Amino acid sequence: MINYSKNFLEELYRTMIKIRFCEESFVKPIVRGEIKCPVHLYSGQEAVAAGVSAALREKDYIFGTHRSHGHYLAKGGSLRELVAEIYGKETGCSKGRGGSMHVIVSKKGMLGAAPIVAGTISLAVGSALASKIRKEKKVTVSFFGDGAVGEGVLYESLNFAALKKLPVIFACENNFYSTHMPIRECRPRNDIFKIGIPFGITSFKIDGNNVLKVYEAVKRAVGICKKGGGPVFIEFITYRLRGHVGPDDNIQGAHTDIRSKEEIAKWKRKDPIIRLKRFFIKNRIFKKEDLEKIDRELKKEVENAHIFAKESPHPRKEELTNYVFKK
Amino acid sequence: MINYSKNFLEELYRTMIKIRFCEESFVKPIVRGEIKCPVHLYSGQEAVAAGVSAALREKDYIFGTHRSHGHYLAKGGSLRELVAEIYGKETGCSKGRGGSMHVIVSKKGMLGAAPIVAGTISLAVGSALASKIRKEKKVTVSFFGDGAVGEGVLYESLNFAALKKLPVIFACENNFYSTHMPIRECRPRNDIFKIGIPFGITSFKIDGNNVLKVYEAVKRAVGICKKGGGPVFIEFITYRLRGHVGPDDNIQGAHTDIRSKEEIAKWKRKDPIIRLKRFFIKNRIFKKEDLEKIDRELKKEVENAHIFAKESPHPRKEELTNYVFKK
Amino acid sequence: MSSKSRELPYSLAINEALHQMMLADRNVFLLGQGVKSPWYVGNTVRGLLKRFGPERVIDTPVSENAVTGVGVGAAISGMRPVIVHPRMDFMLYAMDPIINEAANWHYMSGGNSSAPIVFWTIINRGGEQAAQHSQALQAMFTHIPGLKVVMPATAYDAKGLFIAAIKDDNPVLYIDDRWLYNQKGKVPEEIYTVPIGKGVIRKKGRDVTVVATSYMLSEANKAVKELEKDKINVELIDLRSLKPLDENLLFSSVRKTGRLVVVDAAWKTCGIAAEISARVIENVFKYLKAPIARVNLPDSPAPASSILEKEYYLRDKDIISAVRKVLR
Amino acid sequence: MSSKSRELPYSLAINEALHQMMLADRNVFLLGQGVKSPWYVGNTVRGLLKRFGPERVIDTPVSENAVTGVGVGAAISGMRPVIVHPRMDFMLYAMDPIINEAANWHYMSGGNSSAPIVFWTIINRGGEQAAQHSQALQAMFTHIPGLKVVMPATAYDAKGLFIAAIKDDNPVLYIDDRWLYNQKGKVPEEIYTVPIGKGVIRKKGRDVTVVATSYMLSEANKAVKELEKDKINVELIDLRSLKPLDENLLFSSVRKTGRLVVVDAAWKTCGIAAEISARVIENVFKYLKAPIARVNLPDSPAPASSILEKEYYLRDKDIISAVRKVLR
Ligand SMILES: Cc1ncc(C[n+]2csc(CCOP(=O)(O)OP(=O)(O)O)c2C)c(N)n1
Ligand SMILES: Cc1ncc(C[n+]2csc(CCOP(=O)(O)OP(=O)(O)O)c2C)c(N)n1
Ligand SMILES: [Mg+2]
Ligand SMILES: [Mg+2]
Repeated sequence: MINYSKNFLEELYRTMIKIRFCEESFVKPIVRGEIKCPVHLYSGQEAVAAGVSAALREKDYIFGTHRSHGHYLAKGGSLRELVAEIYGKETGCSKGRGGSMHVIVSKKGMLGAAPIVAGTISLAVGSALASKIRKEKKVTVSFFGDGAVGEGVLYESLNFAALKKLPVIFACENNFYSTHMPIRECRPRNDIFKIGIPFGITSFKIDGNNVLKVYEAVKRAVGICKKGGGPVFIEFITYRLRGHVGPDDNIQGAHTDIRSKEEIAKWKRKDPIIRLKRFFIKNRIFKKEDLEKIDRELKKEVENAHIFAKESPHPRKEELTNYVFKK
Repeated sequence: MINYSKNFLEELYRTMIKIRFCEESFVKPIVRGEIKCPVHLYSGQEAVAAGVSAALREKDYIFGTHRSHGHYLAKGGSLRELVAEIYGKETGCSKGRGGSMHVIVSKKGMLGAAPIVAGTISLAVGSALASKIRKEKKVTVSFFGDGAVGEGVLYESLNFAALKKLPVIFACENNFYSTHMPIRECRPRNDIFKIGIPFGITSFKIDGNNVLKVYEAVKRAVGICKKGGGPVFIEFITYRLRGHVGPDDNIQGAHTDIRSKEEIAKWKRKDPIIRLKRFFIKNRIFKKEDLEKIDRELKKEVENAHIFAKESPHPRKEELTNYVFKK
Repeated sequence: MSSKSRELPYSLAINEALHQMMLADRNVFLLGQGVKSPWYVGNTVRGLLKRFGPERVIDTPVSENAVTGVGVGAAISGMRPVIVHPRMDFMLYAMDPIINEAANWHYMSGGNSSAPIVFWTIINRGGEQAAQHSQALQAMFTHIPGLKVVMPATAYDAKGLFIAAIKDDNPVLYIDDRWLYNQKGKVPEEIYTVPIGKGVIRKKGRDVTVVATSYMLSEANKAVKELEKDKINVELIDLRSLKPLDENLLFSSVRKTGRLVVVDAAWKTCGIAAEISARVIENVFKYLKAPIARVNLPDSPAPASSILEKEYYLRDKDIISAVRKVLR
Repeated sequence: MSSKSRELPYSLAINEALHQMMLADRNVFLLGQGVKSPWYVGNTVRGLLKRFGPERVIDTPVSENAVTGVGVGAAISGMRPVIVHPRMDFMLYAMDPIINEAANWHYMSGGNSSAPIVFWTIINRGGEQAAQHSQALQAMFTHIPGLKVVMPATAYDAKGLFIAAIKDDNPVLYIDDRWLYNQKGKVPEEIYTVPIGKGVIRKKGRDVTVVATSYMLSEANKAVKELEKDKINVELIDLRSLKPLDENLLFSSVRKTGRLVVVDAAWKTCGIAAEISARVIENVFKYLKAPIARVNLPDSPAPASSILEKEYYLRDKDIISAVRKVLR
């Protein structure tokens, strides 16, 4: 474990804590009604985004979902532009047209996100096909949730990607819930990764709350893809610490979670950030104070992003239909 | 093997030879242009339809595809009405509105067929759900081809059926071709039945050109379904002796098959009807003359069906829009 | 009868239709995302799971295509399923079973079979949800033969049309709107139907005909009141059904007023308003005193930013200015 | 230049567009069912596989949804894919990537990304293929913002619009018709474009404007000739693009003739003809001397029986009687 560079480990930590602070920073503005847009917080799943992106190069591609702030940030998206987008501002990464569910930063390889469940999976296969045709050796990661495993287009995508041996990693974040539905009410079997097997796809599951395991698994998958052995299917076992949308599962004003307190408490103990901190301290890689300094820095960055976003202009209503067609 | 009643075996033979004669009877009228409608002949796959239906009761349901004359006849559909439908006549099973690809005989449990690939699979799951809700103990068979395994809705259907433990048999007739595409260009792996496994579905493949094996497998599957252990996925290995549509793969007037002569010859040797005849003779169940008598009888029946169809009236053009809505 | 004056919100009118029809007809069942929870579909499904159990109130995985097909297949087998799509946007995964299968089934079988199913779908827009979570696709479905389409605007119609849709022997697309859920109206307690294909005059008038459906009726009502101040006497028609369309009601109103404004909270091009306009032109052209005005969304995806949303969605003022235009 | 007088059938004009664009731009590739074989798409794909190899001419499994999405994703990544659906009916499986994703992509990203893709789809009807193998769904797609729609009627336009569609930075739905494949016309040998959004007057006239596209132009041409015998002088407009629509061409023709017949070989309700009619009413109402007539398919699924097909599909006589009607 200790053969990771300190720099590398610090970067992982920074990415995760940045995502966490960013996500948590939305809670108050949502409750206060300053943010109107539906926001699907990534808190609790940071190790997946951080570990995956650490194993990718900038030129590699990813596609996201409705819950993609973490994917966007980990791939190098600007924090300020993310926050501004969520406030619906012209300075947002999608100029306020897309909101939280359409984050994008193409120049960093984050090619987009969209909330139609499973809607971006085939797009990711398409970008893998593009890089294969161009012989660019880029790898594409398709992020999707356990809920998306219900959609047929995933299987069509698996088949096509396997048939053409495309460099795409199917990254399924199994957080056990699809909105109000626990996975056992969605699927007869839990082991999602096994759906890759009939297509001859290298498929496995790993602990998605352990960032180093995530990193190692994806590094391996990238290697397979680059050698033409793709696609790879990885199921990341993880958990969202917040509700499906917004801070909690606020059903008709009840602000209650459909999940049991015990279950949430259990997963809080597996919080990927706490685990990483513990690992750092235990192995004397970083001191508590080092980490606290990073925390302060990123807290500030997040605060500044909110200030930036709030001060940014709204889109002009005269420009409502500006981007219907590319001119 | 000899513990089947003679009656039962004769019925199997009659069904198969009726389908074969019926299918082959279309060749000339197609070539002559008397039949205009696209016709997907079932010749070569008769053992599947016959064996499946023999294991079902009249009240059980089936849904078909673009290639469903055999399914319809085996389930008890009228030969005359089938032929009339293909001639586009008012006396057809769909009153000339549906043609060859929309055969139906609801009162015999053949609930319909449609050529959108995989389009009827979820419908079949729906009728299984209906019988579960009504506690009727009916079983539904969904027929589809290897080509349909490319469509995502199949996987959604597998998941839903498995989740709700529905009494449905997924009957995949793997004839190795989907129009002009051999299966190896459609799927990275051949063993289609394995796609059922990640959903916890009892899944297996059998020789679809051996009618008794088909019958036994489906009888077992029906038993599983009736005990609430459904669904079941069965892959039937078979082959169509004719082209994809019409007598041969007539591409731009070339009347050539895209498949190699050797391959076709190999499968002609496995013709399910020849095999059944051989089995009868070898085991002294029927004599050659017995079978010839049946053949003559059914040939006559088919001829009469053509006469009936040709003499039947066309739909009246005033009734063009009669069935848009049910009144 | 006291039941005549009872008020219910639109959402509970739907809820009551479901309760009563599931009780009255064992063939009716509910299938789709969110039917076990208020999370998706508000209180329209309240108490259904508890009363009718998970065999008839079936929440589903995210598999719009198959689940819709399951409904169609059950309908073909003699059931009366109600399939819910909590957003219209999600139905784009389910076009095959709706259009290729259900809508054609009766025709393709020469009348030998049919699919009596309700596709219940919800327009759920606004709130900065952006392009994939805001669509109102009624025109795409109204284009399809063999499919009836209804869009109730009031609590009374919400219940009556739902019951009519369930009882209809054909596939019916029932479209409601989250913006209507809290609107209250008189709803009789008993089972009753509002006939599919019949519109209603919400207010008699003589200067101009305004046609609106679903949520736009509320905005049209406001517009009508505002215009009254200027002595403009609007005849307000609520079509209630888009297919079949109550042409006669429409034509006789236009014959009287000679002016027409058609409101539909969806894209303009090839939309519902185009059809109504074209039909009026074909049939009562000579009565028209002015061009027909269409009040629609711009041909643009929905934006996220609420500043842009305000510009994008229609309100009474849009109707008012259209009316003034055709009166000029 | 000799190239100016060379004739090609419509199908080979498409074929030439594909050859030339794949040669000119390494980002162009072809994906979909049947691209390796004449089985599905006639000779439109002749020689492509041999010339460009299976990496750029990719025949696919029957997976319309994912395959279309693959195209969209490749477009987002900078390629210029052409995705073929050998029948429009099959596209109902692929509505999500086309409508939710491709058509919205540029807007949702605030102009930061786009999906320059051609959805090439074929209307393949007649021949007793019945309801699921006959549909002409142009109106459903023309309703969608962010998607351009073209329907070439001649070999010249078939090539020129295909090239324009590939070069366009937006998703373009390119709809052709099997009934046109053998029609010959002059096709320049070089690469050229026909501008998307520009219609053309096929014949000048003053008594009545007839608008037709795609295959219906042929029938309209016959009708025009027949009507000439009776001294009826038709102005015949071929729109070529349905979105954007060449309004100005349309309006100025109607201003001149005062009468309009709109022909579209698809269902009437909420169809293309409704939109054209509504737009003309909105804009040049006062020039209209008679109701606008729509010539469409009846609102019915396609039948199998060829006797019924003859009644169902449109021909010159339908246009002729519509013209006579608006001239009465
Ligand atoms: C096609 C479609 N159907 C339904 C929805 C509603 N919906 C939004 S998120 C979601 C569940 C997603 O669950 P999962 O994929 O596990 O992602 P998670 O929210 O757990 O991150 C659903 C069903 C949708 N957005 N798109
Ligand atoms: C959705 C859809 N896509 C494509 C087609 C064209 N098509 C007709 S039959 C067929 C292949 C069917 O192959 P398979 O399922 O193996 O059945 P078989 O013809 O071998 O019996 C295809 C692709 C179609 N009818 N529907
Ligand atoms: Mg989940
Ligand atoms: Mg096959």
